This record gives sequence, C-alpha cells and structure tokens, in this order.
Amino acid sequence: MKILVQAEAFELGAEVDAMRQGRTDIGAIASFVGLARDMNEGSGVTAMTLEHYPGMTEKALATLVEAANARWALLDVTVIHRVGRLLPGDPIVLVAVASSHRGEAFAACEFIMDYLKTQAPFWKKEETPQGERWVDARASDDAAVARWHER
Amino acid sequence: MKILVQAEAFELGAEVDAMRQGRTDIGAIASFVGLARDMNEGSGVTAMTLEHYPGMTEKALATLVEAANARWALLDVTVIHRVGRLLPGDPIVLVAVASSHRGEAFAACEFIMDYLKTQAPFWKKEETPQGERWVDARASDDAAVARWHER
Amino acid sequence: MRVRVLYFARLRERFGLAEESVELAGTRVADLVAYLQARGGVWADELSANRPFRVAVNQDIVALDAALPDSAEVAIFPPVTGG
Amino acid sequence: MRVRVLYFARLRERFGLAEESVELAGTRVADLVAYLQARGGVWADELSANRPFRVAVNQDIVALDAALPDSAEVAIFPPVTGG
Repeated sequence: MKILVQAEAFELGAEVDAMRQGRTDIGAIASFVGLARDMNEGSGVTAMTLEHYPGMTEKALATLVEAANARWALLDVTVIHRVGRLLPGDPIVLVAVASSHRGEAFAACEFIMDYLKTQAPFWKKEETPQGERWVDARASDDAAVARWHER
Repeated sequence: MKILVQAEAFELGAEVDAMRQGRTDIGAIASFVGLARDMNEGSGVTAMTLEHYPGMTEKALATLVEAANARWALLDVTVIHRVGRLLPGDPIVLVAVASSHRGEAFAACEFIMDYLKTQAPFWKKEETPQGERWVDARASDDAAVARWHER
Repeated sequence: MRVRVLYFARLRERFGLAEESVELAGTRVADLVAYLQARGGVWADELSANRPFRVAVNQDIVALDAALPDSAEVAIFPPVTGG
Repeated sequence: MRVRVLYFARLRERFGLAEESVELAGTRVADLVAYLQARGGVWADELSANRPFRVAVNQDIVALDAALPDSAEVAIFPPVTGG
C-alpha cells in the first residue's frame, strides 16, 4: 500500500510497474488518473490550486484504502494526490488497484475515487477569466458514494 | 480510437500519455491491464499461448468500442491485446478510456473488458506441470456481461 | 454452394484441421453443422447440441438459424477466453 | 477547556484566519460552533444551520453532537472538492 500527497507530478506507468514488479500473482490492475480540465461549470479555467489539510489528508486516504481492502481481496493499492497550483492537462490524482481478478480491481478503484471525492480534505480553487473561485462540492459525487452503501 | 492486436509488450504509461498529449479537455482516464498469472483453477501455470482469429479480432474489438462510444460520452479509447506465448507476470490486455468525467470512464472501461472477455475471438492455452490445457470459458464472465443489458 | 470453414483453438486441435472448403446443399448455418456432425467421431462429439461452440459468418458471431451466403467465410470455435 | 481550531479553503479566506486557540465552556462540537456563530458577521453567516460546512475533531469528520476532548484539534471547512 502506498499513499502520497505531493506537489510533484506522478507517472502512471512507473507506479503500475512498481506494483507488479517481481510478482506473478496479479491478474488485474485497474487504475484511474484525474486531470485538470480547461473548462468547469461552463467557464474556462486557466489554472487551479489544490489546498489540503496536512495530517488529516493522509489519514483520510489510509482509512478509505483500508475500507476497500476490507471489502475486496486486493493485492496492492497506490493512491497519489497532488496539491499546489496545477494547469489544465496536469494530472491531479492517481488510484491503482491490483487484484487477482478484474471485478475486484475495478470496483475497489472506483470505490476509492468516489470516497476520496467526498471524504478526503482537499479543496480546489480555480482561476478563470472572471477571477478566482472555490469549486463547489457536487451532488453527483454524494450520489456516487451512496451507491456503495446500497450494495 | 486505437485498437491493436500484437505479439509485442505494451507500455501503459506511454499509451495513456499518448491519449492526453496536447489535450486539456480530458478530466478522467480509467485504464485496465490484465496480466498472466502463475496460477489458474488451482494449478500452477508456467506459460500461456494466446491464439486469435486474425481479421475478426480487430473487427470484434472495434464493434465493442463503438458500442461503448454510443453509450457514453468518451473522448478517446485504446485497446491493445497481445497474442502468442506469454509468461506469468506478462501483460496481456490494456484498455484505457478518456472522458470528461470519471463515471463514464470507469463504466466504459469495465464494459469494454467485460465484452472483450466474451465476444473477442481469443483463446488461451496454458502450460502446467500436468501438461497443456485450453482454458474454459467462465460463467462469471457471462454474468459480468449480462449486467450491462439490465441497465 | 461452397463455403470456407475455419477452426480455432481446441476445435482446430481436435479436428486436426485449421481450414477446409465445403460444398453444401443447404443455406443455413445449421445445415453446415449437420453436414460436419454427420462425419461422426470427434465431429459428432464436438458439434453436438449439448456442447458449447460458436459460429461466425463473415467474422460476425451468429445463431444456428442464420443464413449462409455463398462463398462465406465460416469459423467454428470454442467460447472465447481472451483478456 | 481549550481547543485549537483550524480553518480551510473558502472558510479560511472568509474568516481571514487559518488557526486560533479557543477557550470554551461546553463539551460538544455544537458548543464550539455556537460560540463562533455568536461572533456575528461572516461567522454567523457561514456557520448557520443552512450552510454546508464540515467539522473534524482530531482529524476525523464528526457530527455536531460529537464530544470535544480537551486540547482537541478541531478543523472547520467547506465540503471537500479534491480528486
């Protein structure tokens, strides 16, 4: 298990290769990369700054990775979230999940992203032609998390 | 859209970087890598050979990528499937899906994998200490595809 | 009518044949399957109604009652196991 | 009892304050929130019942009726928007 909060960029290929290095028991690696877009809520975004709550951030990410581990048979999990100022096209977050079978890997990867979106203390502030604005939380993210309670 | 059937290995990082190269409209890239395992159905596997139906393979993959494109708002899709002899730990298949939002990317990536498992003409033959054996199709793969009909 | 028939994977190995050309009286996939079953032995065994096999006509998987165009490329193979 | 209170993101900006130490009579999160609301202005506005905000005590998100241990690290922030 690897959890990092960092300003630096990450490399998806290097992270996934590190997970499978020297192993022959992994059958499936599902991964996700979230990227900064040039558009949000109908207006252009020229940059964004990610603020977080140091200390709690790592704890919150570890808690949700443990919840995924308790729910599915996972072989390894990597979560990396960037903070600081990012430009459109920059990667923000990476989640990679290794398992013996694809169903578990897909489910756990999406579960971690859905919980991260609503539980981990990160906040985005966008720079737009109209000035700076804090991004509002989305009802669709709460709905995405609620799905996991039903199952 | 990129669909390849090849003997050579692929690089997840390079494929995903190629998708996002020069773009700032992608918010989410969900990807999947399937790997050859050292164990299947309770016995050791020392190698496997993937046979396919040249011509139909590419056509079947294109058809299921088109089905995913018709169902979700996708920005790009890459599917690479290897053929020939592979060793435990070797990557077999890669599916990467780019979209504006994560829900679409995750759903389409899993949809393509589920359909690929039941519709694309590939067959695995495993080498085990007890000799060679063709892998049997799994009822769980049929069940995974059936989920997409219900929605 | 004449069709080209391809066999893959376990069926190719059991039949000892990758490809053949068949001259056929019928016009449906089921007619071709019945013709091959009539050879007996592994053909009757592997292509019986209770064995799982798939048929593609011109590279699309079809049902047994599908039409068989003249000069079609027909493939008969086990359920797929890629990915 | 004394608690350390941290503010993040939009709330930090609106309050013009990242951190403070608060001497409090009550023992619940709700007591701290009521104390801060009583300051009026942006405090009353942002911490009113119909505004969305989250409270973490010692780095776990809790409900308003949660207990507030002495010397707790309390954080008050908007709903999160990472990922």
